[in-house]
Amino acid sequence: MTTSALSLGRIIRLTLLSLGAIVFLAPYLFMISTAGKAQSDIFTSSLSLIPEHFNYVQNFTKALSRVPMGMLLWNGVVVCGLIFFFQVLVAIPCAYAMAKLRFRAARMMMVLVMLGLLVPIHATALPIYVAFDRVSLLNSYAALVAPFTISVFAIFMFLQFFRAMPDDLIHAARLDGMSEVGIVARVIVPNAWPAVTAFAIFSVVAHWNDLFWPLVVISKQDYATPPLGLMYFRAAEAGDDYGALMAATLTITLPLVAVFLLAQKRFVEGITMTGLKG
Amino acid sequence: MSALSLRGITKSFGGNLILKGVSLDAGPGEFIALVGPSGCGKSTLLRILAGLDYADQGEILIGGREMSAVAAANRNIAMVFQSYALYPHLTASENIAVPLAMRRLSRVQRLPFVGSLIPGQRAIRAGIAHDAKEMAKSLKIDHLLDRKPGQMSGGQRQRVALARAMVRHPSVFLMDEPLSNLDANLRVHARGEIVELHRRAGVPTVYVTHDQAEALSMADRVAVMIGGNLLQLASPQAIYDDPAHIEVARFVGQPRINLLPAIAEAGIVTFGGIRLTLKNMTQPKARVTVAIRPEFVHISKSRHDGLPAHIERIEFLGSEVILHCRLDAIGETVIVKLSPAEAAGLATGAPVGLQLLPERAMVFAEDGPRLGSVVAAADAKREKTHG
Amino acid sequence: MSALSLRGITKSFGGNLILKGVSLDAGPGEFIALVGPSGCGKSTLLRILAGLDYADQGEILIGGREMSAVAAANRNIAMVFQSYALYPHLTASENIAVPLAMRRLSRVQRLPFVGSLIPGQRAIRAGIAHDAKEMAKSLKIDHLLDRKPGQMSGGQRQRVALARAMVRHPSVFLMDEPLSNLDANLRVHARGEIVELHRRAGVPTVYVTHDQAEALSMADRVAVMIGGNLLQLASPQAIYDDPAHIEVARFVGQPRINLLPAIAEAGIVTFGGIRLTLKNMTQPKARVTVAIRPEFVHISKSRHDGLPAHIERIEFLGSEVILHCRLDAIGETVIVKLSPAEAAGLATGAPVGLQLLPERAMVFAEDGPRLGSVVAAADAKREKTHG
Amino acid sequence: MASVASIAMPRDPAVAHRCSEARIAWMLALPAIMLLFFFVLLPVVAVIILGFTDFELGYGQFRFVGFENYAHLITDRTFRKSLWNTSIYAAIVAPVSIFLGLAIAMLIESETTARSFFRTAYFLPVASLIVAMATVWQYMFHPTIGPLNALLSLAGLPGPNWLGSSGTVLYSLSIIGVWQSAGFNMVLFLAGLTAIPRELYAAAEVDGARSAVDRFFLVTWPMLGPTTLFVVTISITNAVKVFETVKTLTEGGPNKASEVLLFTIYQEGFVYLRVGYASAMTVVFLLILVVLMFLQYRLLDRRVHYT
Amino acid sequence: ETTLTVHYPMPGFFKDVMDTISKKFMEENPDIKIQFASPSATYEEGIQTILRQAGTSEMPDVTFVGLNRLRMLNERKVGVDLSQLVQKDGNMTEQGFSDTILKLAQVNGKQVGLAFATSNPIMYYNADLVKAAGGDPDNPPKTWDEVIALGGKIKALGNGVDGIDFRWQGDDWMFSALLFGAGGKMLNEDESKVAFNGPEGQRAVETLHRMVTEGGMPVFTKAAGEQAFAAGKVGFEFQTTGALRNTIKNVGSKFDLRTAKIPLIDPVNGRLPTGGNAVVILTQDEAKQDAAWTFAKFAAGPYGASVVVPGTGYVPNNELAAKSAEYLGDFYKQNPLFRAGLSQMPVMVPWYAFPGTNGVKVTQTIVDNLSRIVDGSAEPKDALDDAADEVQGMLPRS
Ligand SMILES: Nc1ncnc2c1ncn2[C@@H]1O[C@H](COP(=O)(O)OP(=O)(O)OP(=O)(O)O)[C@@H](O)[C@H]1O
Ligand SMILES: Nc1ncnc2c1ncn2[C@@H]1O[C@H](COP(=O)(O)OP(=O)(O)OP(=O)(O)O)[C@@H](O)[C@H]1O
Ligand SMILES: O=P(O)(O)OC[C@H](O)CO
Ligand SMILES: [Mg+2]
Ligand SMILES: [Mg+2]
Repeated sequence: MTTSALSLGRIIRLTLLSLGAIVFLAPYLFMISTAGKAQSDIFTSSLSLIPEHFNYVQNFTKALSRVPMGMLLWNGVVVCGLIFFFQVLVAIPCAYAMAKLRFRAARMMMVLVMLGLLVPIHATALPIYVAFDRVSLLNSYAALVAPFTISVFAIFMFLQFFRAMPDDLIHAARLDGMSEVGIVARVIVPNAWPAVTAFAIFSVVAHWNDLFWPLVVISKQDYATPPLGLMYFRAAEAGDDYGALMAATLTITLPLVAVFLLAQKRFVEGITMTGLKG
Repeated sequence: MSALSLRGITKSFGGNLILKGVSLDAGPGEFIALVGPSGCGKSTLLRILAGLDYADQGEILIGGREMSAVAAANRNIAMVFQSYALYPHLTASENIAVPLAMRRLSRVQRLPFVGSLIPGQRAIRAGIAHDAKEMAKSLKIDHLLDRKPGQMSGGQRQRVALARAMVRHPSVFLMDEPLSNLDANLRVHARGEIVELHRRAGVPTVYVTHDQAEALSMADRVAVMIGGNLLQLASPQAIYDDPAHIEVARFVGQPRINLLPAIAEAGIVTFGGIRLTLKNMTQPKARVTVAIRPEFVHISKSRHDGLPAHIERIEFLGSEVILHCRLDAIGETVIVKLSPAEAAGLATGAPVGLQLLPERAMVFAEDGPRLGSVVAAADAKREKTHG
Repeated sequence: MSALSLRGITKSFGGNLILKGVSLDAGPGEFIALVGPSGCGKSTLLRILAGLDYADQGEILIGGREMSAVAAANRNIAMVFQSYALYPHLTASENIAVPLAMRRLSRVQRLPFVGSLIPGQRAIRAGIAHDAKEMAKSLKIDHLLDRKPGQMSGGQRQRVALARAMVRHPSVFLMDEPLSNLDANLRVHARGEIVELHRRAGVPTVYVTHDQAEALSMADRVAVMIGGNLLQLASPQAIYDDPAHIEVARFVGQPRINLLPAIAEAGIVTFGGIRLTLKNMTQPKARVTVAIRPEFVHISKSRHDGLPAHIERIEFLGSEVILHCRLDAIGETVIVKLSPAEAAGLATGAPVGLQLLPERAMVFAEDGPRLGSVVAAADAKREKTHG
Repeated sequence: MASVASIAMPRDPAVAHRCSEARIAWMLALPAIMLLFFFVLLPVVAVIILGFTDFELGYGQFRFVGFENYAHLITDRTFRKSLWNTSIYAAIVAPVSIFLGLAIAMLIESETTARSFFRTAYFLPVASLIVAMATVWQYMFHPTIGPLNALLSLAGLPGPNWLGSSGTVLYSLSIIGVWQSAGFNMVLFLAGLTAIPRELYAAAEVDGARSAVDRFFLVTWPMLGPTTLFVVTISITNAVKVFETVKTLTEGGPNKASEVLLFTIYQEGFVYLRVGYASAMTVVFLLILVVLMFLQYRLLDRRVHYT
Repeated sequence: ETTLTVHYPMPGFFKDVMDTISKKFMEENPDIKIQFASPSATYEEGIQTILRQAGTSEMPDVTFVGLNRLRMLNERKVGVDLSQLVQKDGNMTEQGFSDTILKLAQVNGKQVGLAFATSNPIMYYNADLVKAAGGDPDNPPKTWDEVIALGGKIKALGNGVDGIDFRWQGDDWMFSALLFGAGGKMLNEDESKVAFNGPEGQRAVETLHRMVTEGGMPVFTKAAGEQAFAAGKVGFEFQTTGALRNTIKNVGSKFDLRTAKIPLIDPVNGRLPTGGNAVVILTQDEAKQDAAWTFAKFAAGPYGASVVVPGTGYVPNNELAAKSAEYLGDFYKQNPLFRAGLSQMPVMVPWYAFPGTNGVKVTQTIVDNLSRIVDGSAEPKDALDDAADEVQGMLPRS
């Protein structure tokens, strides 16, 4: 199983994977190439990936100077960080209760969770917006973060994960004198890392890139998130500054890629509960 | 007053009655071994005792105090789980230290970061680490203290689980097959450690095992549970030599006791040409079972010396040899235990004569309970021979 | 030509040499028990044999054919995994049927949905189900056929795993502790089934176990592996009575063999006041170890009858009693095995005299190998006494 | 919620324990329940109420109009069209992205080299900002100067007018949808695959599962059951919730050929400002999703094996 | 000191312009501070944002609204009626705001805003392609017939080249360019009946249809058309002059870009719709309203225009700016491409805004039906009648 030689199967596999990767990466190749082109170079009839004049410096300078990129990135980090923190803080105890404790509302919770999974923020944006206005929450980190502090996706995912955790582990913790909160903090959380990491990827990606909600609640630039910042490069009518747009996109996508590279190792490492028998 | 007592515990899982009213009392410092076939409810009973599961009926008293309103975390019970249940993210030494930290450190001192700023916790932690290390040493796992469970073999994990339970000063010890994954030598050693710890701690201990040597050698009393009932709770000697029920006789003893169908009438038991006289036996004619342990069957190379039989199979077990012999008269197999010296010269297929020591035979009613004891062989000679 | 042979297998995991050149030959129909302490590489060796893992060096021949280029699926080996490795989503009967389905159904017939449309598969499937059921019956799990592994107890799962291996007609059987989770009675029964199947199938079998009774009673030859080396491969009798290495002597035998430090010089071994004469012993003065099994130590209630000692601990094991005695002279503990009758009247702390049967004593060099055999007790009387 | 705790202490020990356990469970779940209440339940109720009004953005007051909005929905050509389009889109994107995700995950899992490169490559689309990627896809799909059609013309094939023609626009959007979500599914499947005990594959080999196909059907597929159920749920809801690509690339056009539910709702609510009517649509949309999930769980959940 | 929060749409066009204007304004009015709210991507998103924020504390003080959405604002009573402010000032004409220009941002006689950037549709063409197809780039076609004929020839050049890109998508603006150009009207005088399906309307859709069938116009999305033109793959492009600056940038030196007047179906009575946006004051605070009025006049005034025009391509909405050399006088001499829009100013009429609550939906309906014509799935007349029917149903009942 650990043959390192190039067998036929392996060649086929590698070929398939590489071709697929090229297809999946194609838009990015275009993006990288465009980020280095002058505006007049971008739309030409000839297919060329390598820019005629290297305009990377100009485009990136524009991307960084035209919008306060540092502030945008910082806002993105703060918002995603807060959202993720609260999502995990809220979802883990809830999923634990649903998976490992007997209580009658568990079924009702499950229904709520499924419902939550189905309701897109677009559908409920207006009532939430009005409510936030009433309590003067608009234009704040709170407005960006609050509606997402509850992630039914997280509850759903942790639920699946916790169900697989053996009851005996929790029993042992109880006998060792831990309270239920203690069990969550000391046993569940440390062992839920793979699930938490996987969820982190989804959560951060979704909220880093979310444009819809910031557009609704944020009108002051102090709280603009990276996609909101990208708006400066986009317009409905003729001629966007595509080179700068792509440079800006690259700038805000790179942190995500870095996060994924860091996280993927940990969470693909596997979900193994090796404190146990068979 | 008993230190631990269970009264009429019943428990069912989805309609299946698993525990059918189990009652048990243990004195302070008593060591009780709980044995029984797989799936008979041993682990379930321990879990109920620990407060991890709830009985449908019955009550549990520890030190005379009713426990039903006390949460597991507050019962101060130490338990070794059949599945180890080690914390996968902690090293062996951290695993062992957990119950100590939970008890010796205050809520605030246990907090990460913040806790380490509280004065006094450093000394306590050092004490905990020291105790954990001592415990590990006595179970020969002190070289593994920095490993996580995933990096240990099954036997090593089991010892960490044992250490985690033994490091505490609980009011009751519960152990669920704590040595099953150790090899023979290690098992004997660990057995000694447990017995020693139990003697020092002097708290009631319930010890589940499927190793009879363990049960018989370690326990003050052995409880035999079969089919959800506690069939007998008595000293090892009594369990072995004087079982109260045929199931107990059948379950305890290695190799298995010989069971032979017989007819009892007016105090005389007849089977395969043998007649035994029973004390206190008054009932009318009935089918019974005669039981005799393999070490109480003697063998002779002459098939006329005792019951005629043939050797079916010979098992060599090192210090002893097990013979499987088929009785010519009734076709039943009788197991005989010999020393290698005694077995020299015997071969499969050879005809032999079996002598059952009548004073060691036991008689059981058809539905299981013991029927008085044998007084004497009414007639140990065969009455007729076949082919 | 041997049916199965391993030549110089070595294997290391991340720098640790686990198998240090293991060679082994099994005749057609030979039953080999592989024993050794936990972690010594038994499972690894089986996995290499099955083609599930690769040796670093060495070759494997089955029926004379080199196997290194043959995939596991094509070696036609049946294996019982230590961890059962049952398919959790399949019922017991489906689990048992898998290897049959893989062989009797064509590639297309095996496909889900599509397969059931192919003519002829229905009859084949019925045949498979029938065979699976028969196998289950013989292992007493036919009432569980519709349950999934998650709904079975450990012992039941193990029997399903066993049935899955036994239902086939492989060219080699590999079994990795297939009975470890069964209670004693069931274990004896299953042992019989395995032996029976092995006799019928007549294919070489390698059987890993940590139960010595199993190894000694079932195997034609026993292989003792310790620290990655095959220390001895011999008949059960030879392994027990005539171990080639001190580790083999220490590992095999329950209770453990007694090992006593001694000095050998010019064919005379001296320890604790005893002198033994050795055959074929020429080397100069050296430290050696004298080994004697607990059943060959006799006990007398008078401490002047033999070596003076005190009883430290008495273990009751049902049909036998184990005494732990400390020799007054050298402080070593000697284990003695008695029948309950012989042990009657002995109590902890009592002074006793021990007689070691000199003709059953064995002498090992300090680094392990056996040194000739004992001819006679040069002087079995004590030379001096302490306090 | 607190009423559970206030029941007088019952005599049955099992019941007493269950109550204290339930109390703790409630406590742990309470933050989640409250947030769910405030950010999901309450807004949904508000939407349901709005669905019975003629509320319009910018106007101060509104009237209750009963089922008028719903009556109107039945005859709304746009709504029916977008219902149909959404179904088609979901019917393409969900299965294809699930299958692709699984295939990629399995290929990567069985490969030893460049794993993290491939993982990242396939995951990148998940991490991409659709506002910006829209521009890129716009170009990729360009009928005359786009690379896709350039490639096709190299092969001598006439390139379709991907986003411009009402016949192909939905498929083009589906391609983007698959591109975006296959990586997401791949990551979930990868996690599922690593959780399968290696020993089972060993057992399968010994049992004679010679080909990869045999091993897939014997071990991989059934063991991935819970993961697959999860992925299916997520994929379907996400496909039905398609919005961003439509909004940024086609605005529902040409001639409503790419009109999808969420976009229609958005258009009614935020562009035509008819919040009442949009809310009624939202209610129908949610009902459809609920029914879909219910059916799915009915059909699939009992087949899945949970270890 | 007063701080004004200013919101605007389409940062792609206006960001630099707004920055320049506000900087200059703050220099001249040190007691007023301008701070920008997050801009909206499009006019539509802009108005949504404003309507959502109407009455909340988040509502900006000043915004810029598409000219065709002023009516909607007015109906919803969002924004300040500027009429009194205009009256109070008294000398609007002197400041360059002629009546015509004021009218652009009036609804039912009410001054809802001040036109800030105004546009009209023009013809962009690729002189290289025109030459290659046998046309004279210095003498561009003046009628639709000529355009369509030349477009057909350009398409016939092959090599993936298309003849025409007419920006019919998005909203009804370019349709009204054809309709008004034929002398037609959207609704009748009292706005109770649809009038765009009269003979003028039919000629308009017929023309659009012929662009497809004879003039070599493919079905482009908005962005695709623009990209293809910038790539040199389209002969003629018809769209707002506001896109001129960006088109120049996108084209670079790839081909010889020219502009010209857009043909009118009826050269005599034909008119053109005015695109663009107006600055609207939202704040209800008196003090802020004064500051906002000052800013509005500054932005829409000669200085503002002198920044907007070169920065985008919009035509000057202030007569002072257009005429005075201090502002734009020389600019047009040096930048002939910008002259096409300027020369069409006399025929500009307001961008028609439909009455009632369905205004936006009406435009969408028209576009949907146009797309049926362009992709050939409906006869022009049928599509036009369908559009008329549907729109009629969306008009206010009373
Ligand atoms: N949660 C449960 N749901 C349903 N049945 C259960 C559950 N837990 C245990 N059982 C059943 O109860 C019976 C007793 O289980 P228990 O674990 O107590 O057995 P045991 O005596 O410990 O067996 P072993 O020696 O194999 O550990 C078994 O038949 C088991 O199938
Ligand atoms: N994949 C692996 N990576 C690293 N070390 C391994 C691996 N597999 C086995 N080992 C090590 O190799 C040694 C032999 O393992 P193996 O499973 O063969 O032991 P065993 O003799 O079967 O023990 P047991 O009786 O406990 O089953 C052990 O020390 C184990 O830690
Ligand atoms: O872009 P503008 O401001 O010229 O307005 C014109 C219309 O939006 C074109 O559809
Ligand atoms: Mg158990
Ligand atoms: Mg092993």
